[in-house]
Amino acid sequence: MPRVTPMSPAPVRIAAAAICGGFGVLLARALLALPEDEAGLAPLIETNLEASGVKHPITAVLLNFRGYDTMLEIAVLVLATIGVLSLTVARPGTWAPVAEQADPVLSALARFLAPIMLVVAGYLLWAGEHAPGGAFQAGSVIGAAGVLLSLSGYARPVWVTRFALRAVIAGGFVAFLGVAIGVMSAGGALLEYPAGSAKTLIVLVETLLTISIGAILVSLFIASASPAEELRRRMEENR
Amino acid sequence: MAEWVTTHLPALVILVPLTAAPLAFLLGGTLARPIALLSALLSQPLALALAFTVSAEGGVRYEIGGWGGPLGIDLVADGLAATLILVATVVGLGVTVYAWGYFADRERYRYFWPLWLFLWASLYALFLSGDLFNLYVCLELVSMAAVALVGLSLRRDALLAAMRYMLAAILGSLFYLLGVALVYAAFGSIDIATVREAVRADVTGQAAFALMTVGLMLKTALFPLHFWLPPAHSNAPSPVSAVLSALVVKGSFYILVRMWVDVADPSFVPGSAALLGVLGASAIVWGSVQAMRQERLKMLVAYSTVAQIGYLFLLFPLVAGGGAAAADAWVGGMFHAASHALAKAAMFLAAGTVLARFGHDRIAGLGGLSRRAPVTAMAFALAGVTMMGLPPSGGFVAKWQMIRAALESGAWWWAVVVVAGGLLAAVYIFRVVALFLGREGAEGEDADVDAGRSPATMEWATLALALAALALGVLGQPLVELIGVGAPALVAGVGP
Amino acid sequence: MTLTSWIFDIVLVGTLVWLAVRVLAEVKLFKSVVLYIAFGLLVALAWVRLAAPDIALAEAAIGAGITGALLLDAAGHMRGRSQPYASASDEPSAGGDMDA
Amino acid sequence: MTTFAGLSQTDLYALAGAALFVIGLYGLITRPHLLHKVLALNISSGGVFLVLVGIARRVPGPVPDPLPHAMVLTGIVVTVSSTAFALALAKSIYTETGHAVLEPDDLEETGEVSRG
Repeated sequence: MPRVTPMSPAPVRIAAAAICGGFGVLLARALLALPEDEAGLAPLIETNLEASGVKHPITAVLLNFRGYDTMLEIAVLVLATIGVLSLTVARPGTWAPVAEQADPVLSALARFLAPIMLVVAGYLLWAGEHAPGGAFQAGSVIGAAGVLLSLSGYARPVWVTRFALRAVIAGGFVAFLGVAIGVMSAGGALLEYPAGSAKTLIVLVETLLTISIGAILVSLFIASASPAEELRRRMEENR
Repeated sequence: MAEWVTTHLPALVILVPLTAAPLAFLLGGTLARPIALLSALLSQPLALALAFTVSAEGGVRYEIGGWGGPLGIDLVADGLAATLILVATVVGLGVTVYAWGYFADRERYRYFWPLWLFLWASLYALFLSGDLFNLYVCLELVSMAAVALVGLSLRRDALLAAMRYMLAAILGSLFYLLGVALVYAAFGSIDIATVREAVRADVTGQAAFALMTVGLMLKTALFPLHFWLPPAHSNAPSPVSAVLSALVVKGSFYILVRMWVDVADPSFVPGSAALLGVLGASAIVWGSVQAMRQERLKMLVAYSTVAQIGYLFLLFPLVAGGGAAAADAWVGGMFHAASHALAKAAMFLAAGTVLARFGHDRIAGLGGLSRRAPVTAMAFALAGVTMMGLPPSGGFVAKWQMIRAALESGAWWWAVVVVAGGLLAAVYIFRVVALFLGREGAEGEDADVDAGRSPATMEWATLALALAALALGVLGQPLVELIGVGAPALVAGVGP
Repeated sequence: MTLTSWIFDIVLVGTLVWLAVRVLAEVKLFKSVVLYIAFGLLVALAWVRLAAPDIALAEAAIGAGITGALLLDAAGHMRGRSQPYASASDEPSAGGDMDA
Repeated sequence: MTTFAGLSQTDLYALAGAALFVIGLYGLITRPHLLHKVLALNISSGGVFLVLVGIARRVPGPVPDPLPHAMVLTGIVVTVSSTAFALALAKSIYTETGHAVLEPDDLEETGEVSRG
């Protein structure tokens, strides 16, 4: 039995190398031709930082100046999760823990680490207002904690009903959308926080996003890690 | 209230489907369909109102968050954006009504509705976006929803097609994002209006445009980067195929037009217009020849999309010279985008009805369809009229404008391409239509398998879209005027 | 910027590129994934060097953490029985007839 | 900003980003296994992010431009979403066809591998 070649045939590789080389040269030339010390929009962000309601410029960009991007990006997360769900099985309670028999070391580790990670996430969320941190980082730490828990067999009880699952996935996005539209009733534009309440609303949105990003990342993992047998069985049902 | 709606019109256009999408997902089951229909119906007056406002005021700008570009993100609507939104709205309604019947009682397609509403919302967001990075996020939304929809049937071929599409789409996005990074580095902004003022043809700027263009060509499936399109568009559930061919490929094309006609002009990178034109012409020939060779109806329609995308790219060499020719080409190109969207959606929906009813879409087995499914056969034939560019269809107006532009600018060879493309389309469409009108197919067994009449929503939605494409030719003058509103300087020369 | 930090940057960048090549040249799926996770951690280090602590935090948690878990899960899934393609890669001795 | 052999730190990382982008591109084209393709895309996006953060570093002063950083944070979340979905697709394909490649039929037809 001949071994499978894990590479494409030589002509493809040569063509690919030529294409990649071309793009590499193009990119390198473009990057080296850049003027040194171009300020971009940094001064503008700096000037408006005061009005944004938060002190950390990246949080100001993500949650206020370009909050619309962030809202759509949460939509990307929700969409990806719906996509994964559409490929797997979303029946209530059918998600087996990833590890059938949890490794005792792993589960001890998870029990030890998960609470610490939650505290870290809380800190990151709080710090994001004035220092590195924020909803993304906090959410991803929660996500990582959840993945760790699910690897050691603790995640299943979370997914009780189908509606609860959907609520967890879409909840953060719907809430963000609610805030974005809600402020329109105060006379501003979409996502225009009324003067004075910017900080409160940003903290609210960030908290919701942290929970939602964390929950989505965990469900992305659990849903996509759902057993192949389920999928196969479902395929056969559909035949 | 009315004043509030007017103030927030561009945002509301996006917000309606964007709110409906998670609701359709959350509430799921039986409520998803009514939510989608309600959203589709609400979108109609909003899109019309936007078109009227744009016409009246010459364009609309909406500052999200109240910051204004380049610090914040602006929604911008000119004639071009309003036109495409109008097209997306009409096609969207047709597809929603069709899908109401098509996905009537299929539990496993329950994710169709939220995915479709997300896709719809992200297309609106894309057409209205005034920011290059925001466009990247919109592109990702569009791709993610589109890929998930392609794989929805979980059939083996659909999964493979979705995967191929996914890889191409992500790669396209990365190229685009890299271009955006270089634009920011070179011109200090990602707000389109600001970049337009700052743009200059230096090494970095040109590389940025080259990278973005490659990414968007891949996403638009311009020959020879079309490899992912025929399997994806033909293996998707038919309402999805309709949306992909009619609207999704136009999303990335729209950004290309923004870049090469609005932000900069084709002289920004010497030779770029000619290159895009040649690729477009190759797409027309290659796609048509492949369409002739297909044995399955949906594959034929999918390759026809590869060919029709080619016409869109003739826009670039035709507008490059500016003046009256550019103005004609502008109307022609955009009119083509509109009429192709309507007609191609009708074709895929017709193919879907055939597939749902007879369990196959082998062309050879579809003889005599005009007697068994007259409305569907009629819709396909009428859509074919637009596709070939025969009068009085919208396709005719589009091709006529392009030919005029080619002759005005002395580049007669593009006119030859347009005419030849129409003839090639006639060959593959007449082949199908002649079969429909002919006797029952030679494949006797197929004639026996007949699930019976399709739901009326499916048949009539298809016919309505085909008629709309036809009507564009007769009643299209308002659209011609809308396309010209606030048109970029290059193509705003002398009116047609 | 001292010479030491320059050397550090060059070594870091060199390792990143080398790891990227290794990830894609590696025949065994698991090795590829593990190398990729190492790559992700080094990218996080690069963010620190570029004064981007926000990104470093997100990269460590998402890039190396969650993506790593997803990839490991996928690699495990695809290595299971009757996987001729990967088994041919993973098991140098046999072709695809291992579980026939 | 101190330079070394004409290169600044910014240039170094940005060029590394460019290198990673094309390495990923090469891998995407030449490696048939879907997992490798997904890895290749992840490497490419890492490259794009390095270019962006390299660009952010060009601002005079110790604090980099926050805008590209925000773009990268958005990009990282988008990338993990698409990676998760692409991997789920790849696994479904594996379950359906027994192979994790785009053209499983070619593998069987050429007789390079046989199914177990």
